[in-house]
Amino acid sequence: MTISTPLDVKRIRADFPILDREIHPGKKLIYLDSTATAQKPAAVIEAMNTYYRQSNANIHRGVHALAEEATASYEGARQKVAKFIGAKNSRQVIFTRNASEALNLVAQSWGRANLNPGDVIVLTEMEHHSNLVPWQMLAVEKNLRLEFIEVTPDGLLDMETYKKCLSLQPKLVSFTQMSNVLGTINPAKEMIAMAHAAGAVAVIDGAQSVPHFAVDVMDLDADFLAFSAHKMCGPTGIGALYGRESLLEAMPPYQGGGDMIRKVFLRSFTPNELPHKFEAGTPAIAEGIGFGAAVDYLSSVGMGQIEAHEQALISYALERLEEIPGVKVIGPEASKKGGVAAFVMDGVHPHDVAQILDGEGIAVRAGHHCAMPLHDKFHLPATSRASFYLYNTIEEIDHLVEAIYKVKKMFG
Amino acid sequence: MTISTPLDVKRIRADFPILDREIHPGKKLIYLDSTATAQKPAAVIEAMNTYYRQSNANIHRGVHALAEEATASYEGARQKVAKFIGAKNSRQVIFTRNASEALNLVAQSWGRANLNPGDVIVLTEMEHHSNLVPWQMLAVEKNLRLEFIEVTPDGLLDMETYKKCLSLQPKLVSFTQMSNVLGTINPAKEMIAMAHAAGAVAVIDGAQSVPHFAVDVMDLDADFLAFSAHKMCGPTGIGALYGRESLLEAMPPYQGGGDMIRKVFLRSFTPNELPHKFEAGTPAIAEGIGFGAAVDYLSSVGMGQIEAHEQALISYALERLEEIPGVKVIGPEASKKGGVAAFVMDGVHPHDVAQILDGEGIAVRAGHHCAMPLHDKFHLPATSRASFYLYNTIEEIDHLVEAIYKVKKMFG
Amino acid sequence: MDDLYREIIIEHYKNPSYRGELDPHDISFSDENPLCGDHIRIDLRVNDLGVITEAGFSGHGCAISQASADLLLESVIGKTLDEVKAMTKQDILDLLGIELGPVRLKCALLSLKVLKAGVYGLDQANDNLVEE
Amino acid sequence: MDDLYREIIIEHYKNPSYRGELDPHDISFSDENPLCGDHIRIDLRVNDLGVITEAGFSGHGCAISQASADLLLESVIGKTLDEVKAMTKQDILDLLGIELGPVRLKCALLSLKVLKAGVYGLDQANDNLVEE
Ligand SMILES: Cc1ncc(COP(=O)(O)O)c(C=O)c1O
Ligand SMILES: Cc1ncc(COP(=O)(O)O)c(C=O)c1O
Repeated sequence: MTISTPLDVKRIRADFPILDREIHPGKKLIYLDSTATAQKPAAVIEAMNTYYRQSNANIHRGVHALAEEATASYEGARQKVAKFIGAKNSRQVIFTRNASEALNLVAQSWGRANLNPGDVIVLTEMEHHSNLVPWQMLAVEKNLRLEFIEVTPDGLLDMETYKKCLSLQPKLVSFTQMSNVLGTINPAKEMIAMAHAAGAVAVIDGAQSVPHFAVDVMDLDADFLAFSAHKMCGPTGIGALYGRESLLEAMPPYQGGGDMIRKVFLRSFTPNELPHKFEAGTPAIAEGIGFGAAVDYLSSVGMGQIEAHEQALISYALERLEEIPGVKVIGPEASKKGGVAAFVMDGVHPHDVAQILDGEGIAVRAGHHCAMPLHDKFHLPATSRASFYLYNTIEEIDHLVEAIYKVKKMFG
Repeated sequence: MTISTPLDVKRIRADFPILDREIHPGKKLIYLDSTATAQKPAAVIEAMNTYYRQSNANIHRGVHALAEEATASYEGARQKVAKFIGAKNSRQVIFTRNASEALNLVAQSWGRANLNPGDVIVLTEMEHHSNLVPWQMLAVEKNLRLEFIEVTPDGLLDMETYKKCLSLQPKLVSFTQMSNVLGTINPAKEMIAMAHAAGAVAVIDGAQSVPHFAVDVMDLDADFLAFSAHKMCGPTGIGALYGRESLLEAMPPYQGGGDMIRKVFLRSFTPNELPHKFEAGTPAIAEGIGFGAAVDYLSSVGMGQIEAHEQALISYALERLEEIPGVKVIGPEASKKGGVAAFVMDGVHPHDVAQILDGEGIAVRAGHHCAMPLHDKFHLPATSRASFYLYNTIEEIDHLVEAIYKVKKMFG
Repeated sequence: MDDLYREIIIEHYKNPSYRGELDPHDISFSDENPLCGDHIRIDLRVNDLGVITEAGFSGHGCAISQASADLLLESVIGKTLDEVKAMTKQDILDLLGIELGPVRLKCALLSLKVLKAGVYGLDQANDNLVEE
Repeated sequence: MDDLYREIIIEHYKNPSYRGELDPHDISFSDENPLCGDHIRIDLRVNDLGVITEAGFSGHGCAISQASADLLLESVIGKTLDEVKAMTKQDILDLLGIELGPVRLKCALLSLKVLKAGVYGLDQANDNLVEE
């Protein structure tokens, strides 16, 4: 079967050393778990190696050559990441550990300073735990009210319930631009406009969107955007929070320590300028540099091409999976989602599916994918999830389908 | 000049790729800035490369082979780090971004839950900003009182003022085990016992001690210990907080998100077990693995040998530096300190010293080294700082001294 | 892999002998694996000598967790509570007869964790119960 | 490196022409580089036409920051405030005649930042003032 894709996938696969790996004797890796974390191209790994082998030094505070090189590389990476999401100024990009920390930063710094007892926060039923728990913690601390946009049976956000939530005059709306389980791509631009019209600040969880299609914060008019490098071909240990400059300027610092200060006395301090105000201690320098290399890599392939390739893969995958008796994929039709297929199989637990697929070299994830409330809503304790990225192929989907038939036979 | 050192420094230097670098034509790198960040041996860089090239996957939640390998490597690294500091159980080691975040974690989780208006926190005048600002932020939030152990003119903690502080019945005492400016090694064990006798919890900033000599949390009887991988031959982007198990168990979570939960509902959650309770979102997996490789490396050399080597270097360095007219090193005599020599030079600003030394390929740091209050105490806006680690040599100190004479001549 | 799903596991998963709740019971405890949502409840009847006379499990989960619960209960009938307290990870692995990675190990050990928490009379189960 | 410490810098550092405070003054502003503690205060006297007639700097810091303050003030005498507002990073680099890495650049630009913040009448200086 040939499917039209704009990518030269063979050439792309050559950039990813891990894809050559044999997982079990005779079983080459078929990696269908990019929603959990993406594989890394050699260019990203090498960018970090070069830093460690040639320029390793602490940044900002040093005048020697290594420190200057390291500072330039790290701050250069920030500029690349800012440009990748269409931010006006790299001052608006704060490096965090991951998307989760970026969301916690908004909750703890913006939220603590701006929310008062009784204030309403609007979330959705399809959120990842990382966009639920930080708000739950804040709600307990400040006595806030959490309200939820409901998910329809076909996995879309129910806009009527969004309107109802907005009528409560929430101070903040936070939602994922793309679900990590259903694959649903939410109408973020429209939803942000609605939030603003209701007087709310809009936080976007971009952990799944930024890696998979072009996201432009100016076009979206987002107030905050959180994402992780490791899901977009970058290293672990680093993510980013984009914020509107006026909001960031007004926010109190997040963590205290070196680099986030201008002056320190024994009993008081004055905070540094953006973005350093929010980055305490020695940052993830190598990881920032790797993050920069990752967005360079993705840009060189082209986000539009990546999106089209994943569209081709998910359309084909849904077609093939749905023809298997007893298999059900959750979420909307292919045109409304990204490259994520979470499914259940009659009589076989998702963990067993994943384990047996692993025996065939196929890596899929099984569980609640950090979205327990969503699974509760669908009355499923767990699902198996195959997810795709720029390096996946139609043939890999054929192997997946074959292996699922094998599972059926074992448990038949 | 030959000095007795137990290390085969030539062999060790071969492990560090960066030490071959020429910084300027004909000027090989002389790296005397390990207190800011240490260089990385090839074994550490390779451990991370191997992860990215062969086992990269998200951890804890996956059943496929890569996820299991990654989980085993990351949790294995936690065990190595726990063992390195003498912790009973790896559950007591929480991975953070750096030492700064580890200290913030204590302030925000333990501090917020256990401190009340009017409570006293005892710090010292020689603290790094990372062990000042988190407590200042908490003090403002909770209306706490900060008191300080004073530093004597020769750079030691004044134990009389410590006793005075303890008479205020503080709830918490937090101090650095080794100063990153003076080099002073504080009598941590004795000070912790005194804190406990006064009913206070004792937090140790181990950012400079753990990399340079054997630190055993059981022997110290420390309640918390914070340190950073990047200062001990490990990667950036990861550090650790050790905590007493009973304290950690009783503490509320720190950040919310994936992995730190047992169960999540729309409006509430239950936290996961230690140490995961304190690690929200995808952790710094590669960095954890690199941290494990770093403690393996340091253990293979031997912490006792490293300490003795640095003792030899600092004794020689102080001797040589103090013979230069107009140069003054701050801090105590060699026997009371680690391998750090911060100095001032009559008529030449530390920044200019560092820049001119850089021209000779010599990397030293200039500034306040994130210890502004300490510099204020000594009435110095800044110092130049040369610091040593296992890969430094006596010859490098000779080059440093020669270069300082050159600076004198330029400004003479 | 096919080893992993040895017939014995699939067999105990599909046709368990000890599935069911006991009412009344002397000991009952339930817990779940937060990583995957597997849930197991174990009920025991114990005689005056502290010997387990009847046992039943309920809940849902993967073949490994359910089969290991069934195999575990089969093995504890006739054992004393003290003998149960002494059981370890290795006992479960011996019952299953397979090797497991760290994640699936949690599935396999869930039933032992639940059983021991019940026998010790704990409020909450913890991983220490099943570590060597 | 020796280039970096061209004689002109060491000369202006050791023998500055514009060191001192002006009292009274029309404009005065001070700030410091938080990275290193370098501190510069600049005082200006301005005539009715908005032309700078006198200038002085005080504070402490490295040769680069102090020499660049001296060179900068030398260059602004006789300029209008609007002309000062139009000054950029490049003007300073031209005055110093050297290339600088990002950290030392902050030392070199501190005086321009302080000068522009004063001329604009800001409460606080910021890096945007000296970015192109
Ligand atoms: C004594 C001391 N404490 C804390 C820190 C903070 O370490 P990090 O920047 O890795 O968080 C440092 C390092 O600069 C230090 O020297
Ligand atoms: C939608 C969504 N939000 C947030 C996260 C959290 O990302 P991280 O674990 O990198 O913090 C994820 C990743 O699992 C995700 O899929």
